[in-house]
Amino acid sequence: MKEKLVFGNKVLLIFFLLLLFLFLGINITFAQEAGEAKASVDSLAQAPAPPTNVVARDAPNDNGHALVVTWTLSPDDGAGKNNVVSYEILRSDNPDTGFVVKGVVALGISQYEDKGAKEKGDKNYLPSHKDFYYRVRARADGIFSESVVSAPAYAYGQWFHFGKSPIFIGSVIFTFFVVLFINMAKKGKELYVRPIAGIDAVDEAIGRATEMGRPILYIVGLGSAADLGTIASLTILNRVAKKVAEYQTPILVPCADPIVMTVAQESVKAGYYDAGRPDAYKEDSVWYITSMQFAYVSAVNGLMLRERTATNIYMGVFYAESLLLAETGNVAGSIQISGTDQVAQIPFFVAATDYTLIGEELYAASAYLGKEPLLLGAIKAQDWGKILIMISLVLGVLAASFHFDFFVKLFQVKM
Amino acid sequence: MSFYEKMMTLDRRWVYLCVGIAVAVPLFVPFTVPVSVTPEVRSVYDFVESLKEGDRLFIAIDYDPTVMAELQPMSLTIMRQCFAKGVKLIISALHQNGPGMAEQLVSLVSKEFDKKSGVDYCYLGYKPYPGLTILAMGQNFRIPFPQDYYGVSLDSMPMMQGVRNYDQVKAIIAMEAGWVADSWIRDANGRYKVPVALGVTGVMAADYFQYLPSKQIFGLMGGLKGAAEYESLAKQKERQATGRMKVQTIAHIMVIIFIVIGNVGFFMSKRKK
Amino acid sequence: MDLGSALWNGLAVFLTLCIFSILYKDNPFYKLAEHLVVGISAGYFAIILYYNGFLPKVWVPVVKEGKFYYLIPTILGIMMWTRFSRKWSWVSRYPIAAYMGIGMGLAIPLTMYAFILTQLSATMQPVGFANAKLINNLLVAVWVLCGLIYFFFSKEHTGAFGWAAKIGIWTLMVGFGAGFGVTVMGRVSILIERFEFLVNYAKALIG
Amino acid sequence: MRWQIPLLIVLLCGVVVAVQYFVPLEELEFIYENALDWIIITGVFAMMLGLWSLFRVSISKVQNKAPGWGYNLITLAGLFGMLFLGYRVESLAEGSLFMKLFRYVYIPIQATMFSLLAFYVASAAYRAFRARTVVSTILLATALIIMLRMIPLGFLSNWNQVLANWILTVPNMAAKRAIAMGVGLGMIATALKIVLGIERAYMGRD
Repeated sequence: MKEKLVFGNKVLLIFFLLLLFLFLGINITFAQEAGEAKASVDSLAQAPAPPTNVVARDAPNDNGHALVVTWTLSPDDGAGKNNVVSYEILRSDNPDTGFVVKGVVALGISQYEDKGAKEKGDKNYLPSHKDFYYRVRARADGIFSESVVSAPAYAYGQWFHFGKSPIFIGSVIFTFFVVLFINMAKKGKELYVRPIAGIDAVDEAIGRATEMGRPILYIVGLGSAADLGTIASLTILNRVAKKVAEYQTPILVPCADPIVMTVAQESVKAGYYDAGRPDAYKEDSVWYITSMQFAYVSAVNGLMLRERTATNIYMGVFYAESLLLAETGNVAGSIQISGTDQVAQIPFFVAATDYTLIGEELYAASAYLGKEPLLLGAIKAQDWGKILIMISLVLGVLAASFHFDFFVKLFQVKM
Repeated sequence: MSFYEKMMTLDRRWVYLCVGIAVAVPLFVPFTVPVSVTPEVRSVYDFVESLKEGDRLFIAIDYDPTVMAELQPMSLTIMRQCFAKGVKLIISALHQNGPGMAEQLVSLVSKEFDKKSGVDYCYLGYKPYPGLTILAMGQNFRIPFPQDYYGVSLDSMPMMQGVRNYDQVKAIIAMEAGWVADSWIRDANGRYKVPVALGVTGVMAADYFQYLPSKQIFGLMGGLKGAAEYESLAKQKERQATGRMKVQTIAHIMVIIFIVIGNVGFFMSKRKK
Repeated sequence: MDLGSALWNGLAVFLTLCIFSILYKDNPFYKLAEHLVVGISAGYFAIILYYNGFLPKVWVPVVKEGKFYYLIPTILGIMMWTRFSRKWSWVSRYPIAAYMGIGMGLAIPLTMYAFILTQLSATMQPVGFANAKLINNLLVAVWVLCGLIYFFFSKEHTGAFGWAAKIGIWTLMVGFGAGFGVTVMGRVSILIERFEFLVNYAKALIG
Repeated sequence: MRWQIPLLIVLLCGVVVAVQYFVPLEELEFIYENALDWIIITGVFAMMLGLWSLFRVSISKVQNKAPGWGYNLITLAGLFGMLFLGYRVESLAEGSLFMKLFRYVYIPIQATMFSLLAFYVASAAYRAFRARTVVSTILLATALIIMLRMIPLGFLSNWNQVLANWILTVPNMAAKRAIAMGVGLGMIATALKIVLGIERAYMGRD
């Protein structure tokens, strides 16, 4: 019975303390807004009251080389003598001596993360599982007021980064969607997909090249093989190569990265194989020029003008070269189809090419071209992802408007 | 082919030629292009113009040489305007790659007007943690800067006698290339109630307009254009930004003319059918 | 300007003019500059990769520091060379598989963070009709929703849904128009600098 | 051997690297640090394939006396010249012939190619910005409003400035966010398809 009461008192105490902090917090911001936070000239020379309640604990969500120090602001910070300028945080492995300044924060801030290095040789090395003590001092002009020493604390590493949990949950949910819809597609569930003009144009453009007897130019962009835009492009290349092989039209794929070139060769080869014409594949149709952006572009532009390519397809990651390529292709009179996930370059492709796959459409295109049920399943998953995003967005906006901040915070990643 | 159809299908090389001329000719032939001044630039100019001899103004040069083309003309013009009127300047440079460049600028302009360090201006230089420095200067300039850039104690300077903090300056005009601009708005204006005006790069300009209606800043100069506007108001001899802005204006007019030609051709030939 | 730098800068001026000549039409001068820069840049890139990639990541760890676990990626890297042989080229799938796997593993959480959660929480702002800021927040939220609806692939864009998708593509177009308009200035600046380079060289030659 | 093991490698590498992202433990950090090195090392060795490809395409043009084969000789000369000059570590110092070739050949060509965009922006705008449909009219109108900021229009400039800033911070922002989120979903779906071995065209066929 008695114990329960004590427990109840503790809760009450914490509650009141919280209220007090809240009140203090409001008061401080209020004072700032009202413009009362100016230091009077006389108070600057006096020592401010020291900060209190200095607590050190392990920093969460890290590899175990950082501690977090918190304290209660000096009464002269933003109130009282109102002469505190900053706080300095001192650390030592001995409670009595050897304190060294490890960081400075501005007035009004009551927390500091003492982030050490993990390498033993580093002068900022902060070992795991070793006790440290902290002091915090308030500074006013040239005068300091030091707090008492904190209780010891040590740093240790964690197994899970809780600040990243929104990323984790989001990734798990979306992975679930992808697996689920691909399995449904496997079972032969028919899926509707809306038409995309740029994708429908690919067939037509290949046909045109065949009629004209001129080659097709396929540019995978300047990304590396680890860029997802490039991967999307390489899978589209595979489908395009299959059609090209069927029509027996030559395809040219100049590359700006050796690994991309390697993978592009395999993609094209696979396309020819799928079309039943593995012998028609020429290794030199996919080649490397150079990795330097503008040298690569100058060569591709020359190629367009000299080979008079009938169709140019630009898919993948593009930077400033987008318009250089597209305008030159225009001079050469080619039909041009583009697609990129680079927001800054989409305007130029939209302006200068005949069809443009905007952002996510690039990622949908490989599934569209192949019409393979497995890949269409992934498109369905993407749509469900969007539905989830839209629901969260609507709820989040409502929550923010009615000050249910906890809901908004669910989506915020704390690195 | 009708005239209007020709308007639609001009050879692109005519477009190239016109752009080439638009950019090349202003490099050789001197002429002026009018600049229309926006109210947010005019309010900065009017404010500086309203200062009297002996008033103190704080100028922050928080950028590095990479954005000099846009921001240096603003700093230069305002400093000249102030020195000509006998306004005393306190100058900081809170970008880690900027203090050397700012020092060159300060010594150049002060020589032009024969102004003395410590008497007519005080160049504070750089301190790490811009946010903290801005807050601390609100208490006392001497906390982050006991001495100026040249190592002279602030207390020994005639112009700093009785000058503690932002209370003794009329305003802060900050030339910014990044987030330090937020710190001036939030900390210097929000906490210490000193009027702040900003000069920012062209890319940043749109994001800072929101602070004008709420009076958190009393003026804003955005990029080359803002600098050219200010130069046209200040009417000084050297106008770096105006020269470049002139080319930009003509090039933009050229692009717009071509868009108009294409559309006129498009509509008229459609009407004929 | 001494003779050496006059000649080197002269080469730079000549190549600049060669590239500008493409504006008229393809010609031998452009071809010359183009083929030269391809060779020079590929050679440059390979050498830089040797000093910044091979030496610090392969040679020094394996040979100098004896970190033998660096032999695994090294062997994988060497496996890329099986592509020189038709018979053994399938072996190169191993390093490519490792490369792709690592790339994808890095990308999944980072994309979820930077492309989705960051954008999502930035849009979760209070909305209303009381002042301009609240109205703008509302407009951003609505337009983001419409933009997302435009990207729906597995539902026909008809009826109210179709209208939302239409507003979505209009919003995207406003974004593209703005992106185009903003860029013109930067491109013109680069051209100004190029012209100034030519003019300065001419001035320096005349003296 | 030819299929199962590579697919297993993709799955294993993908899952391990992705999971490590959520585990801050120091003992697992080596995974991330090594993963990046692995990617670089693969690229280093692959460079040989790239150079071989460039060499073979160029030399075959020369051998076959294809039209313009003389230019391919220039490419080969540039390539081998740089490889030869860059062989010694001193050649990376400023002032060496290697760096001079980079500075006076590559840099001016790069800058000039980049500056061509000023011309191309104008011709693309002329050709593409026609008020044909609602969509293209919106594109055209927005681009005009933004470009008009640079032109003196008297009092109209003030109004235009306000409008342009609103466009940049409201609809433009919304468009960018919608695109980013769609792209994000597409990226993750693509990455998952690779990791799970559903998309494997990049490995070719036997």
